[in-house]
Amino acid sequence: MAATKKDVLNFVQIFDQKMEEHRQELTDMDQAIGDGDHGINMNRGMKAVGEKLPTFQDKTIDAILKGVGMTLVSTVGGASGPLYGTAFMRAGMAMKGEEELSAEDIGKMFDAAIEGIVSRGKATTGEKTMLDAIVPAKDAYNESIASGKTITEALTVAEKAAWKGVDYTKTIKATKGRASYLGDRSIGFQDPGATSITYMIQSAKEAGEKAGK
Amino acid sequence: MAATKKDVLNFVQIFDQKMEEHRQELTDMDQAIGDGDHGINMNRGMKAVGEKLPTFQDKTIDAILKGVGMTLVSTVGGASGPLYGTAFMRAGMAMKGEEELSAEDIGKMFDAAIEGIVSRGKATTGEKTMLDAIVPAKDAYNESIASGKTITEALTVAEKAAWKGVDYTKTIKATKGRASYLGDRSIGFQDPGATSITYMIQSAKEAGEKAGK
Amino acid sequence: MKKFINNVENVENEMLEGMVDAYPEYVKRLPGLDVIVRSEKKEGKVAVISGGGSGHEPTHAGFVGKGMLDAAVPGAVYTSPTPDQILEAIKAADAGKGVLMVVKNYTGDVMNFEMAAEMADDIETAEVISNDDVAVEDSLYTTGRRGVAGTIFIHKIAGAKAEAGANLADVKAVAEKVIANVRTMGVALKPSTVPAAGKPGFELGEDEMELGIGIHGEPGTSREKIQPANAIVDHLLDKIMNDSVDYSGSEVAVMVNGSGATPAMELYILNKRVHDVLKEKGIKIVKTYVGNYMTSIDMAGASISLLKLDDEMKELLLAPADTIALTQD
Amino acid sequence: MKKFINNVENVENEMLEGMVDAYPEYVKRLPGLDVIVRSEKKEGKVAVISGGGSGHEPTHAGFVGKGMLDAAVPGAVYTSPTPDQILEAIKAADAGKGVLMVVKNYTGDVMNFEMAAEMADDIETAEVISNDDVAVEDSLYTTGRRGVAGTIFIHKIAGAKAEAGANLADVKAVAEKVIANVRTMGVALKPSTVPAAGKPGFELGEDEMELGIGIHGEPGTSREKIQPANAIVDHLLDKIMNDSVDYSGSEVAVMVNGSGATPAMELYILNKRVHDVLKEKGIKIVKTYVGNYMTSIDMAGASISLLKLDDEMKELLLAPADTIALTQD
Ligand SMILES: Nc1ncnc2c1ncn2[C@@H]1O[C@H](COP(=O)(O)OP(=O)(O)O)[C@@H](O)[C@H]1O
Ligand SMILES: Nc1ncnc2c1ncn2[C@@H]1O[C@H](COP(=O)(O)OP(=O)(O)O)[C@@H](O)[C@H]1O
Ligand SMILES: [Mg+2]
Ligand SMILES: [Mg+2]
Ligand SMILES: [Mg+2]
Ligand SMILES: [Mg+2]
Repeated sequence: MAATKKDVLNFVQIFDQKMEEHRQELTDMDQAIGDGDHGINMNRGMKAVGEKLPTFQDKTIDAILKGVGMTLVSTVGGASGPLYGTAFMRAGMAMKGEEELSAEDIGKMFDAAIEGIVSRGKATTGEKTMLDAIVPAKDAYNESIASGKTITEALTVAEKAAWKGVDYTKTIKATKGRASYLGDRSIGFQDPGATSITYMIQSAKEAGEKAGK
Repeated sequence: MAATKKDVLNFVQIFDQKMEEHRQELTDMDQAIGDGDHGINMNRGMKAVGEKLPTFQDKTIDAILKGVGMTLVSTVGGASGPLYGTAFMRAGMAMKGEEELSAEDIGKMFDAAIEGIVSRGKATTGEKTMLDAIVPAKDAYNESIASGKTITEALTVAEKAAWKGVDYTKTIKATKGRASYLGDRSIGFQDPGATSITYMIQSAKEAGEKAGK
Repeated sequence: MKKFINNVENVENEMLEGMVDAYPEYVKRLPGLDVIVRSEKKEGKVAVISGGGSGHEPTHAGFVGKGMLDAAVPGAVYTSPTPDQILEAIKAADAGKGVLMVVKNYTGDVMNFEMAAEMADDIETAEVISNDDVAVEDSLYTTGRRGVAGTIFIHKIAGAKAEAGANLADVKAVAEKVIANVRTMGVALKPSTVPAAGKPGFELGEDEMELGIGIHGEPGTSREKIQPANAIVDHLLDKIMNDSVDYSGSEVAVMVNGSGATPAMELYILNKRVHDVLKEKGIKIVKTYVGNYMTSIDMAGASISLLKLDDEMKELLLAPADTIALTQD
Repeated sequence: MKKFINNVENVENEMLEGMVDAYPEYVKRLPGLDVIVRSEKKEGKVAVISGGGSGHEPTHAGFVGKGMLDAAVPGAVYTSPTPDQILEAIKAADAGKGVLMVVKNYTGDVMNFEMAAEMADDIETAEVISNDDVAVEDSLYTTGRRGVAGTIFIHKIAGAKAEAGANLADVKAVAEKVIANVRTMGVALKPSTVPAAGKPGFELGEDEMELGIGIHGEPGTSREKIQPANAIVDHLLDKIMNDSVDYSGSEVAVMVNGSGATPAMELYILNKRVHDVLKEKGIKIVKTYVGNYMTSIDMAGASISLLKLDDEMKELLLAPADTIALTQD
């Protein structure tokens, strides 16, 4: 079953709640290897998105995603603002004209979001960034769909892969973003951006569960 | 037996030692109701005096006392610098031409010092200042001498009276100096200047004891 | 005690050296003395000098220069300078038209400057004593109010008057007018540490503030639970405006002064409230200064000063100045 | 957390209001935006703008004015501003001759300014990225060095070049030259507290210091027992001078920058040592700045910057400037 506009709006709202909930956790994580604002930043941004949600109701899916991206760009700041913002905007652009999202469409959104993050941040996996969670999540999602799983089942597998990616960030040295200043001392700590993006995937999964898809 | 130049130099040296010894105590006292520098100030000044002592050896008693006063004026600063400085300078002026100090001369020195403090600081007893120690000390000294005591005996009584004055400062409100900003909250605390001037009298007594006078 | 220092005995000296090293275009030090003078003496004018304990930087040496002070006499930390140093400042600053000494009302400062003036027999001196701190009860039976950050307005205005060629009596008169029209009150969040003492001058709980603090950490009017910035400003302004100067309908200058460890961010937040309140009361702010002007070493705190202006003071306040810490065209 | 604030959500806004209230002669705020521009726009020149997280006051808005910046874009505390705000600054500052963006090398700052430039299609923009912090390893495989207090020299020198009427390429070229010749290193004694976080960014023991600290409290090269001021200066200068700029025999500008809670007294003591060491090495100091120029909220700490000058940079550095935080004739 394809995802509807309502599911997309649900997803966004759940993500907003999660950023509120995990604000302190993400901030503490960023305090260890960054500047201690990631939770504050993401919470500020998704709260702004949440406040705009009512005005999104009448829009198309691609416009909603682009609206989320632009709101994040203009409210988050820091590194995560342009990265999340570009990810959502690119995902929206990739869904231009779609009234529903098939399992494959969601795969294309993953691709577009990742391309956006890479083109903006010029990082690759293994540099201790959000890419280390979202890239394996995308791969796991695509495999699951190819082997006949439902969207929610595939997102469940994707979330698991993302958490594995988060764990992986603990083992490596940061070479991008603020944590890179720490050099080897960044090893042992979990990347906040990888964590928040895993909550984003978790939010998509929960929206899927809610819709029973 | 009259006090000699040697006794005067001894007195000054003992006072120097005492200011070194009680530096922290006087500073802590001043921290409670002032700005926490009285011990530092007096130590700095008497140390400078101590360093000049060798050059004082050939001077007359009045010149020594004036030299101490001028050194204090130019090294102590704050309120105590001009007050102690004026006290010593006036005491010196009062002893002009004297080669030895009789018991009565010492009484005159007390008077001159007190006049100096009063003319400079415009305070009177009961305002929680050094006057509350030195004025009763002078009275006690004069009485003792009048009743036939030796200089050292009279200075011993004077020191006791000075300590009583110090205790009295605990019971009253400061109306002069920095402690006056506290108003009633200065009650309960001992005045640092009254305490240091009592150590000065103690130093004189100890110089007397040493000389056996 | 965590400080960038080498030796507690030598902080005053190294600080002065570091200042003169940094700003030779503004100031120089009299050899062997703790006296800072303009790098180029201006002849033919009344000299304005000031001094007091160190630890209040940029006060006083930071205000030596065109349109403000001619000399500054920094004493030991929180300790009035001695008469011999002040005398040297008087001699060095005098340009034949006399010397105005701007003294803050502390027993020590008053006595030391007075002794210096007595010693400067052949130079004409005059003295004004600033006492802008409304936190202290002003009574005939006390030493009176402390001189605090409002004193900077005297340096600025009397300095401009002297620079313009006025005689000693007129420079003194305008300084007295500033004193009559400026009021200040301060607050501390964290105490300062005198290097030689090695520990904070007082203790404040994690949620406490000291209202009416003095610039040497002298206790204030009350110790209270810390409040939002706006409530603190309201309290300080209340005290200032309910004192003897009637600010209603007047033009004023404002100083929001940091105590040394207060970030500019917080001073600006305080200033916003000051402006909001004064605007609401119909008081016109002609000029505002926000920053560290008269500090208390590393104290976290701030003071608010309000100077009621007339035409003369306004013109002199807005006149050019060129010093390390205050420059305006 | 002891601060003069009302609401952690509103510190940036109230701070900007307080700044504009204080200094309307220098700056104004674009209505509804977090953009500060000169109160009087100068036409017909290249515009120089900068921005970054708040909490570094007086950076950046304190350097908006004649001879320095045309606009500043302050983000949330320690957080890069967003592209839409930067875009508005570009639009407001542009006077038809293009806009130079001075960006400090942080991933967030670089990306947000880049997005803004992409969005400003019909306005010519150029960008320079400052990276003066020698504490960070400069490698192709990392994000490179951080931009820290040395950036102020870019504002001053590129600002003076633009004020003198140079075209965008030449203003950019001189900015690049400053970047190539300025090196900085910092040290912290006490951490800063982001208001919204409510607790210090890191912990330091009572006898510890962090060498090579970043301006957001990013950890430095090492944590060590606190040392005398002179030993600290020697360490910082060593790192700066053993980096890639050859200072020997050259003329330099010095900045001894305070982190927000460091008293002027300590900065001057540090400066004395800087001057003593450089003099000894035969390096000529042309100009020194001592004070709070690029702070880290309420961090106690300092940084030293050394800019090697040539004739062009020297002339531009000494050119007039008139801003809230830096005024010279
Ligand atoms: N170049 C990059 N590419 C991808 N992700 C990045 C990059 N740089 C930083 N990040 C992500 O951004 C996160 C930090 O975001 P945030 O704390 O909000 O921004 P800032 O570092 O500006 O304070 C990091 O944990 C990391 O996952
Ligand atoms: N007007 C005065 N007359 C006499 N003694 C005074 C007067 N004012 C202050 N004192 C004395 O000076 C002492 C404080 O000296 P000190 O701490 O060295 O100076 P300061 O108050 O300038 O820091 C007080 O304890 C008090 O005894
Ligand atoms: Mg961060
Ligand atoms: Mg004292
Ligand atoms: Mg004192
Ligand atoms: Mg950040």
